[in-house]
Amino acid sequence: MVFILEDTINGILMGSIYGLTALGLTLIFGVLKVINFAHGSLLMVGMYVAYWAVTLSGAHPYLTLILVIPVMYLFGYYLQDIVIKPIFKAESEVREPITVIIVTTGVWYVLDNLTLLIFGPHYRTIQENPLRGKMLELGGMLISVPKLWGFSAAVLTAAAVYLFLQKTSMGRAIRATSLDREAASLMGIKQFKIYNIAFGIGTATAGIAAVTLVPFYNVFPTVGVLFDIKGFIIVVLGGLGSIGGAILGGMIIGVIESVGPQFMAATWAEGIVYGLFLLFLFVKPSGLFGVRYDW
Amino acid sequence: MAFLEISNIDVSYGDVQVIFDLSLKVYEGEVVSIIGGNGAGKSTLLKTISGLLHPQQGSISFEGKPIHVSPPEEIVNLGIVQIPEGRKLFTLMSVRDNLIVGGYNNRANRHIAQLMEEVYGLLPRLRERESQLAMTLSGGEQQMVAIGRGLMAKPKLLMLDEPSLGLAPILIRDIFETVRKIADQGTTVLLVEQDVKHSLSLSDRGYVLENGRIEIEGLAEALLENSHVKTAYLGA
Amino acid sequence: MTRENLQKAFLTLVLIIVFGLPLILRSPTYLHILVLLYLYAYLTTSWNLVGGFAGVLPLGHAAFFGIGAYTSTVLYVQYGVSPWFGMVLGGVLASITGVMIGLPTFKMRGAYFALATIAFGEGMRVMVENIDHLGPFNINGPRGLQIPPLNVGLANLMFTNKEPYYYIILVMLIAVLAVTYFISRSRLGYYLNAGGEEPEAAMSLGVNVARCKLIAMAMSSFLTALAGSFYAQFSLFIHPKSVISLDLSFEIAFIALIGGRGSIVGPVLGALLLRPVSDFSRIYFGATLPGLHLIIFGMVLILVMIYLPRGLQQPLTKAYNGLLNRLDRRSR
Amino acid sequence: MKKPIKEIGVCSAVLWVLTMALGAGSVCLAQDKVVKVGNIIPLSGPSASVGQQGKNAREMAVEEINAAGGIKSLGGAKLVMLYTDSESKPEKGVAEAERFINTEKVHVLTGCWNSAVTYPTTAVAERYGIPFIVPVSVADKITEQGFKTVFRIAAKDSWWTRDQFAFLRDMEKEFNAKLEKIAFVYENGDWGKGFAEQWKELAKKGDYKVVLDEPYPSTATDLSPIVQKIKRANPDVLLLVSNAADAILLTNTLADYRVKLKAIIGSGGGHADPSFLQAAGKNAQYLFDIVEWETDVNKPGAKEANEKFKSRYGYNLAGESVDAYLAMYVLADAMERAASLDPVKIREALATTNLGSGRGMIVGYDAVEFDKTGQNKHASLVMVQINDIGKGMERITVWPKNARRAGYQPVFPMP
Amino acid sequence: MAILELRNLIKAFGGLRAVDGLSLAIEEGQILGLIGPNGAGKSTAFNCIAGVYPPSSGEVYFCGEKTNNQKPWDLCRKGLARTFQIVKPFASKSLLYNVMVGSFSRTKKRSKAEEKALAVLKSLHLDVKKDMNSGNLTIADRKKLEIGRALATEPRLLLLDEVMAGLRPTEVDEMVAVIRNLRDSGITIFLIEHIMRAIMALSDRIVVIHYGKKICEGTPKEVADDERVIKAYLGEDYGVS
Repeated sequence: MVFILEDTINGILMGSIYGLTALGLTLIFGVLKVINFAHGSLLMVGMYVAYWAVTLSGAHPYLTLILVIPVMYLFGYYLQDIVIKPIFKAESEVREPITVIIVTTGVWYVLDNLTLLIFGPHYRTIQENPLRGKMLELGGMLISVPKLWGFSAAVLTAAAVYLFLQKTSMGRAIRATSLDREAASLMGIKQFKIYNIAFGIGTATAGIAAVTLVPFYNVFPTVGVLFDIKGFIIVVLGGLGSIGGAILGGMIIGVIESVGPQFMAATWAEGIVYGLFLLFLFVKPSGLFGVRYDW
Repeated sequence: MAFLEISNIDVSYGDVQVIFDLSLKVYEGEVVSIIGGNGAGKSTLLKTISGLLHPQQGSISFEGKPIHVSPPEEIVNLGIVQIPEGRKLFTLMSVRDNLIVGGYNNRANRHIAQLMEEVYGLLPRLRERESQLAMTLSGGEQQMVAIGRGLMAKPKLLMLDEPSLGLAPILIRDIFETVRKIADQGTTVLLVEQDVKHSLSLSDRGYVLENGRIEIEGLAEALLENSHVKTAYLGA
Repeated sequence: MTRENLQKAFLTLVLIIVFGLPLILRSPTYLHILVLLYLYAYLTTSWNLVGGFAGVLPLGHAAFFGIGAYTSTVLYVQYGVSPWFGMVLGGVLASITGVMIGLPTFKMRGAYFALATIAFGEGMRVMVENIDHLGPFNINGPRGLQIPPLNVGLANLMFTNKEPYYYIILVMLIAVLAVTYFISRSRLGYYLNAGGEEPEAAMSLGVNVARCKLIAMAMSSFLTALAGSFYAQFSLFIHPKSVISLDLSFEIAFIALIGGRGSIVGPVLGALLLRPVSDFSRIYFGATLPGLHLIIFGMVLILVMIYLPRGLQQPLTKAYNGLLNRLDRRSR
Repeated sequence: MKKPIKEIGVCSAVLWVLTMALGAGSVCLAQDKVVKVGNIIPLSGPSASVGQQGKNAREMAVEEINAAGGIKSLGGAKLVMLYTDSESKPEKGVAEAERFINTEKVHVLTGCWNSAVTYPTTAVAERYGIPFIVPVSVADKITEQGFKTVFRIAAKDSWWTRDQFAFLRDMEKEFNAKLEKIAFVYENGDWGKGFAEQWKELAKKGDYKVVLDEPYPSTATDLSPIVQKIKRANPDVLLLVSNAADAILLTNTLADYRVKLKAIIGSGGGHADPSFLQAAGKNAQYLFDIVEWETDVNKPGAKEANEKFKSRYGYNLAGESVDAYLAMYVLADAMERAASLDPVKIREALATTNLGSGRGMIVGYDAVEFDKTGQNKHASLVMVQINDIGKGMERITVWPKNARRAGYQPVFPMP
Repeated sequence: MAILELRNLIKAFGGLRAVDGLSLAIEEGQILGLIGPNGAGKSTAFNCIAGVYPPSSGEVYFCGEKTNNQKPWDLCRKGLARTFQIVKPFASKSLLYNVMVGSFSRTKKRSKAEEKALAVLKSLHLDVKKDMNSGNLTIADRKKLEIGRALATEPRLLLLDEVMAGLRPTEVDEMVAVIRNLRDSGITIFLIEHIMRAIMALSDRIVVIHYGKKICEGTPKEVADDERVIKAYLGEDYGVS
């Protein structure tokens, strides 16, 4: 039965990385109250940035965080500022403007296909990286080292984001804005700047996820789509807007995906994920951390 | 020179014009009441001063600086702070965090600890509730938090939008007493109210706003005796 | 002419044009494009019963489309049952599914509902991809089903020319527009709008909001499934990734939002803009710069939403009214 | 009754404008003597990689053909290529086929790589009687629909699977190894399912014990559960059908989990994608793959063609792109013989193709000749092994034995 | 006979008893006022009566029938209508549309619903604004619209939740007159209000609740003089002027 344990561990590790990819989604939803359908594409952009950073500099993949985090932050910041902000301005009286879904989907199409246009359809991996194929042996079990690092990154990032929101002045301002935009404005908080920052942070976390994926994963223009739907499921499972919920939701999905196929076809395990998701929505629609989408 | 001077503003909300050619002045250290029924444009007026809305016509200046095109955060930085109608607390944040966010602006954010002490001094109840989520408080306590949050912004001019709305008579008295104390400590207060009796009795001057226009203005005592005010607002 | 008459004249003109189009436009290519355009307008109009009137954002309608396509195809290919019958049966099955999925999901708000329906649609696709045989029916899992192009004729909803398909989908579109029009003026329409906007208030006024939404869902999924059967007979090949795809669900919603959600003419306008953009940009750029056409499509989505957040319907209606007024004045 | 009439009026105005635009667009251009070839391939979306390789290969072939004087029997008519993006979606493929045939008036169609797109698209061509050359789309069904206009260059999947097992048997004999337990792992699609069905038959006939029969979603983000399953089933031979992303992921994960197998056999597709070698690197060592063609094939011109291709596009020709390349020469040959742009004549010429030489014939087999169903009778396949013999990882032909690269000794079973 | 009767009604949210053992009755044709400090459970009680929440225990009788678990829409058809403390107009729709949603509860036919809605609007002097978007109305008109929508369902009992909050004194007087008219037309009224002037003037009887419990019931005069009420709610300096 050791294999169940092995699969569970793999599921938790991989799942936490899923959670990390979805962290920005839940954060952005928490503040802007919109689902960012372009989140997978942001992850993809992050993966390309990390890929090129490693390939061109030859540095350790994790070292590229120094570059990826600020680049992705700025990318998200200005994406929101230039593309999404006008929607909020045009629909200032709507709390959850559905039109943003369309706009972010438009961003998704543009980003994915721009990448295709620029970098071509090739699948890329970083051949020479010190993490490639590293496995940890633990009592007859094999545990992927890059996934283990991914797990640490997920937990640390979630904790960092949580602490940032709880303990810093900017974090409080973000929470305040998420709870009441108008009242926050009256406190001297610039609503749209907060949106930009939240979007930037969300995008930066996607960048962190990208860096943890790059050592063992392929990079190609449509890679984001693979994580997109998964991200939606994770954030609802964890409770939209809940930071810890995203990581936990990711782990649940990861464990199902990892342990499920040991008892059935992997394609059915995929079905189980959807089934469980729908079941969860019926039973506890507010997600695991059911404080109506807030921190 | 007037502290806050509003000259001939027109304000629209969507397609509907709400305020017509309105002018008013507030002098430093005063308590001024604006009274009028709902739909008269009181909240719209406060939102316009706060920069949430902008006038189509006319100007607003504060300490001599024009502010009618400034965004809300700049106006807060200048020292005009509004406590919005219906309190609008950050419900899922603690009382303490609500207060800290109140001191977010440039003028206040270096003095948070000191300001917090002052607020707790004025509203000792809040210290007891410090770590509770704002949503778990009673209506009166929530209004206290809203006032405390406004004071955290280190206001030169504090604007209150119907602080008594929806409160039991017994709590209304407490609220107005607090406002009185704030004014006594030297903060200029602009009060928008429907509870005419209470608000005018603690004010220096008052304006009566009807259908987006100032209909009557004058000293508070005079207004309390005004026959129109009496029939329309005091139910005499 | 009075305004009323002018409008009637306009309507007649439109009808003459759309019915006469195949006589002028002999090219099957353009008829094909138009058939798909009408199909999408039809689908979006059906979607609009839930997504527009009931005020939620369903993103899983491809599931119903797939149910329709699979039901009629399986019955026709394996049992020789006329697709017309399969179409109706598929509609009924889709209705039942729609109600079953609606029961729990309609309690959800906003984003949750949208995400739940995405999961429902994707879950349906995964299921079909995993099932080769469903009892006596051969669904053929991920490999799809092909309809042999034999026994052409109206009874089998299968033709060699595009024209019959054109007229059938046109009539279906007009019918579904009429249905929406009458619903929007009926008690159900009022109840749906009310329930979508302020459910609590609607309930207190005697509106069983959940039931109204379920009725709308049943109708919407029924109508969507009919289009699925039509599409299967039109393309003669169905495949889970094409008839139950997220892309399809999304495109329906895009068309609605771009056109103007909740209005009767919105879906038609949305289809009139988005379908040609998608088709012609692919034709002109798809081969030379791969992906450029999807960039263009994405840009159109972004720009329309930024400049016309209420969709095309609003300014166009205004312009049309202006035109009518001017004609009206001149004729007096 | 006021508002909806108004709204319908609005849409009428738009429709009117659109109609005008369409009408204007449908006016045909006067034609010179050219052979118009419509190519429907995935250029964006998940299969963009193979689609773009196919496009490049076609481009190169057509340039060569045109440079050599075009179709001489038609007075030097040039081949004119039209491409369109199917996005791997059947409905787009069908719409484009309609357009190519009716509006662009193409004489021949080719495509579509994804079987799901090829089925309905060939049906359109059949309806209009336009010849359709399928370079690659391996599902048996494509040439078994009774269509008269469909011609497939590549082998069909029953041949692929047949050869995979024949290879296995031969290797067992050659290396005197007995492999018994076999595992099937394949993408859950038309292609994978088709292979798996035939594998099952062949395994039964060949007396292999199937220890795992596992479809997986091609969009999976983590394949370690599948790898675990393989590891526990402990097969000797692993047969795979994978697209590029999952082929890379699977190969790397197999290495990560130190799964020891005696043979891994791919089925082209993802394993043959030029990205695969680059991305899987050392982990792909000793892996076998079945393909239509390999760079080291012993055919005149093959090496030159590959060099040229590589210098232009930066990667090697792969089996599937060679099929596309050859398809253009098959077409040119047929056009030469048809000496007409009439689709009926072209079809007839294609049906009587017997192309055994020429610049395009760089494939491993001797001739292209179509049977009644339109299937290339001679299409055959080779097995390659991925190994490093001093110049980095490369694909080395090992089977059939007469095609084996000189001096190469296959590694079997895998160490 | 009492048209509405609550017997020992309890509604708990988690551990908190918002309504704690409330009993009361309204006779047909009466106006009953319900007052109490914020958070005393007034709106919760309304929601239990109107079928929004099922009571945790106790009984609700409407027209002699136990209606504990009935849904708002069923109760509406039986003749119970209500307004909301925070007005909820269908903001993107016209006034006529808003009221027609109500009148559709008595007829399926559009023409009849429209006729009825127009009559109701007219009775509230809103008919001139019938095509206006209800989102653009003033508060006073929105409150009237809420009453209008409720009236269009032809209720026997009308629950009014703070319909006068936010109105000017003159508007309050108008509203008082409107409510009197309603009563005179035979509708029983149960009302929550903070504006003492109005509730004193209107109510036949008043019930005061505090922390979900009834602390006093009686005529306006009796209530205003009650020790407990003054302490909990009115404050020492309150005088019935």
